[in-house]
Amino acid sequence: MKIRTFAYFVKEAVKSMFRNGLMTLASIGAVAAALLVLGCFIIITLNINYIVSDIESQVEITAYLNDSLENDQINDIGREIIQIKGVKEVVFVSKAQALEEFKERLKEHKNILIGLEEDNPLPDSYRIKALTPEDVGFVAEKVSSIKGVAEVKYAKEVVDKLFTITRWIRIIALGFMAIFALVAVFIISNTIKITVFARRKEINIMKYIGATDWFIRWPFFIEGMLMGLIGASIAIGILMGGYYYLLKVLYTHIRIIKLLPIKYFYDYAGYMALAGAIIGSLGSTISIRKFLKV
Amino acid sequence: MKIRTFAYFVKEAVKSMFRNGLMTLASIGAVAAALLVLGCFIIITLNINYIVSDIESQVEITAYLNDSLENDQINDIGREIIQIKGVKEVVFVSKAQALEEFKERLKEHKNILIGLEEDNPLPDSYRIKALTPEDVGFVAEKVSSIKGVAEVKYAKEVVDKLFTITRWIRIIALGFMAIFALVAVFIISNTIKITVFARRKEINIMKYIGATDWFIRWPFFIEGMLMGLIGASIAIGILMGGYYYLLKVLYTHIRIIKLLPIKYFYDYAGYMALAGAIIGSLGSTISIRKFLKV
Amino acid sequence: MIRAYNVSKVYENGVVALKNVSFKIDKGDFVFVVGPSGAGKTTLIKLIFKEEEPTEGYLVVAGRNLSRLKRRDVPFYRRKIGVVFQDFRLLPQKTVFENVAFAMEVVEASKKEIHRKVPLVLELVGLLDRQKAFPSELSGGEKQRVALARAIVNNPEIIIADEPTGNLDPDTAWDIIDLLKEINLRGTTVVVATHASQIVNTMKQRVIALRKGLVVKDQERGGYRIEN
Amino acid sequence: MIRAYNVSKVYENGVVALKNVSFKIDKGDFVFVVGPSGAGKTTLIKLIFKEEEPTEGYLVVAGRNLSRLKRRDVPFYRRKIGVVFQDFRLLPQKTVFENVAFAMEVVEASKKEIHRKVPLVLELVGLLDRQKAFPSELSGGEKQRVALARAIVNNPEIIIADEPTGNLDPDTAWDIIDLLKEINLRGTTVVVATHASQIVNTMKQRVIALRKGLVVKDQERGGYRIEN
Ligand SMILES: Nc1ncnc2c1ncn2[C@@H]1O[C@H](COP(=O)(O)OP(=O)(O)OP(=O)(O)O)[C@@H](O)[C@H]1O
Ligand SMILES: Nc1ncnc2c1ncn2[C@@H]1O[C@H](COP(=O)(O)OP(=O)(O)OP(=O)(O)O)[C@@H](O)[C@H]1O
Ligand SMILES: [Mg+2]
Ligand SMILES: [Mg+2]
Repeated sequence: MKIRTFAYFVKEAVKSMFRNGLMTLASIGAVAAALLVLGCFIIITLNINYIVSDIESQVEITAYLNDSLENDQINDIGREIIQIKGVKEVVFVSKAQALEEFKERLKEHKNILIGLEEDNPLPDSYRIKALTPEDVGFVAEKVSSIKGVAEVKYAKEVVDKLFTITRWIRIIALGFMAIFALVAVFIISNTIKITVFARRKEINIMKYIGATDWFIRWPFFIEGMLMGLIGASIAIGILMGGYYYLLKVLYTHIRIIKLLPIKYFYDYAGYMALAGAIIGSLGSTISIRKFLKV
Repeated sequence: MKIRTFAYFVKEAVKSMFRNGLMTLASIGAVAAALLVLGCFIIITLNINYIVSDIESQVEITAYLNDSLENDQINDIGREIIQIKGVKEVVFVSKAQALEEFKERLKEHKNILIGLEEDNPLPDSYRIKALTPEDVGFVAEKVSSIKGVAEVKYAKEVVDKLFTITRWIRIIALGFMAIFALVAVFIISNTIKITVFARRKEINIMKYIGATDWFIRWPFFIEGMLMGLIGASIAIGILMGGYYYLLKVLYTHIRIIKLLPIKYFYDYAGYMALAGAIIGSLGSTISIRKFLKV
Repeated sequence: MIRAYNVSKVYENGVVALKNVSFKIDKGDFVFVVGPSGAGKTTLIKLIFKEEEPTEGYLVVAGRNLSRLKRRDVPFYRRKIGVVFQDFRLLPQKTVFENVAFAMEVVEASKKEIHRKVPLVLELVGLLDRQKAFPSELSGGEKQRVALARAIVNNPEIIIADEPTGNLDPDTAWDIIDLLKEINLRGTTVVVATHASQIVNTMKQRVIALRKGLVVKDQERGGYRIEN
Repeated sequence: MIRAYNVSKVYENGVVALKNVSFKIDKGDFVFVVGPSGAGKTTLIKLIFKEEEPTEGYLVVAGRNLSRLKRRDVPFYRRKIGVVFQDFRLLPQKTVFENVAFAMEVVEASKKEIHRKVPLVLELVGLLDRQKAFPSELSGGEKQRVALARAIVNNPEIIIADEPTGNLDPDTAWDIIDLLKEINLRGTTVVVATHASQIVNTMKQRVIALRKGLVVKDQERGGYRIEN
């Protein structure tokens, strides 16, 4: 295609957007609305994922060590543990620390433990965090086979539960996201279809004047792409603004709910603009197809 | 309006729906898609609310009783507690039970407690559940003022945190729901607007032939209502079917995540159908307004 | 029946379609409005029909000053006038029968009345056998005749026809003109904008000639040409 | 140039628009197609133009058998033919200038060429001063002339005009017919479907008369009436 011709198509597309004022606004609005919904859900899903991962990473394995190990041996065990696949974090807890913590947990009944300091029955231990609940079982097994480790404990039941719950939350969230993505594509293409339908006579006339399919298609393609881009930009603007505001409000009011930082979504914004452009341009091109058959 | 005329309007509306095939499908599709999204989010929001309430109801207050109370006195205290506003549940925990539980908690270190059975230092207590975290503070205060109660304990920090988190989850969920409701109305009215726009000449012609505004409006009103109803029904069908399936899958695979039973949504389905009909009919009626001005 | 008082019409884009036009058409008149393409004939009809508003001056039709007509009275006013539009203006989603019937439904005629009257007028314009067709399935001349059928079906006080024979062969055209004349003889005021010089010359009716928005001739028993 | 071999056309709704029509139009011919409303003139033009397909028979135009023409070759075929449609078919979102220019853009004429040629043809049809108007702002006759301007702007091999003077006053109509004749004298084949009996009778060109889908007359130097 000559550059001149391409410039002509772009000009035609822009002109058509202005002359079909309401239709253009309607299409842009549909793209913006659909992507807004989709974007909301992407933000929600990713945050759920994030929070769920955070919860998952709390799962702890305790490796009790044999009594009477040298410091060197203890350090070696620690180094060995950290090299296991799926281990996120390893913290050493000495006998003394363990007793302290135990006292803490007992709170007002801690006088029960008075006198144990001298003959501390609690062993040294390593507290290990796994990357995901799925890793816990494997890590526990590996750790238990290390020489010097007396016993490995973890809340198997809790881990299993957590694993199931978080997996299902993810599945459900992804399921909804897939539905919303489909619905978004449907809404956009639905709107484009009717705006093109309303202009079907125009397309027919162009064909009758001897325009080739591509000659008619290009301006529609570009128009659809531009409308998709503009609509997506509006959606992105609202989403980013809204999310920024939400983060700010949450930050000033509570700092407990930690959401994903906004910069995490920059990439997604790019994909969304791309999606808008693709759905818009393909939507137009596909919609005009049947009116070209004259 | 005469019944005959009304019947005529209905007939015109139905005829128009069939003759404007694609436009009708597009409008119905837009209503269905928009309400599907909204419905998804209503389901999600209500379930979040439900789960959050469930979590909230786990918050526990422990009221330690004075030593050496008669059984009667203990029962009286229990009765007094249950009458406090905001109390959901009261459970008595005897000294012996408390020690047993303590042993449980200590697990492998429970040998520390051997010998305490004879001289159990733990007091009798009541465990109280409040309806909401907001009630906890008030209930704790009330309980502590009861004669025979030695001390009242609850995880103030945890309760406060939970209270803030659940409140914010609710606010965010409702915020998104409001956004989606707006977007749904926008998408539907947007689609109706273009389908009406595509028929603007028709409306003009009717006016030129001497039709009054209402004569033109009624069939559009009915058509919009029917399309809204049909679209809403489709959305309701998909939502109910999907939710039913989700419940079934969750029930067979995990029983931990407890979602709201489906019958809870019957009312909402009704409102949704109503919303579809209202948005459809008002959308049409408002959209034709400017084309009536000839 | 129709009076124009110094009517001017300037469209938003600056085109002066009518300049200071005044005339008087009495009840029962049969008037041809002639003039070259773009002279303002259709504009004049749009003004009478209150589709457009005059920029200056005013019209009084059927005893109503159109400039003072309330918005909600416009439909009832329009029902007194049957119009054949130059661009037909048929409802694309309605069949021939339904298009004509619609004009009667608007005035809330009974179903029985509609089923009696519509075939009658379709017969008059020679389209009874095409009554189930949609406008897109009609030839140009057929569309034009449907528009005429719709205009006359309610026995309006005034019939205005804008180029009603432009797509018709001479024979059919004459049938239509004869039909209009017959309706006129029963007391209906008829205004016909036309380019059919033969018809105008033969009919020897009153002719109002426009040129570039000005009335250049207003003659009883006139011909098409300005000079004759 | 145009040959029809036993062409019949039955629309989906059962209307028989053309019955066993055969004729031959040579390069450089000037032919009037006449016939009453609904005779099948527009249908015939639609067939030549490949807007509709014949139910039976076939046409050969400009050396191509239309029944065998590949879909992707249709636009190129159509560019050889300039058509004035009975219903104008102007692009509503384009101005007069742009509507005519579009026909040139389709054949990828240069911008310079377009800006030279379009005003020229608009001048020819007398619409240079309305070039910025949109179709909705034009009178019936003006639309018709834009359609003509668009049909001739690419110097097609064949010009087909369906009722090109239906909305024109006799003077303008004659200007248009003279224009078509002039183009014809330069070698272009011209086919005009019309009801303008005066023009047909005066021009004394070849006349093909249709009636109810049948060719009832095909006469060199004929008149409008079948009987003469
Ligand atoms: N909506 C409009 N906006 C702007 N200009 C218009 C509009 N309608 C008509 N005109 C212009 O006003 C002038 C008169 O138009 P009108 O339609 O009244 O002519 P006419 O006498 O009916 O012509 P014809 O015989 O071709 O139908 C023309 O020059 C036309 O271009
Ligand atoms: N798309 C269509 N579907 C069904 N019937 C049609 C269609 N187009 C035309 N017809 C019918 O075919 C017949 C011939 O129509 P055509 O348009 O060819 O007539 P015409 O000679 O051009 O008439 P006019 O002079 O009134 O324009 C008519 O009876 C018409 O109703
Ligand atoms: Mg006119
Ligand atoms: Mg025709």
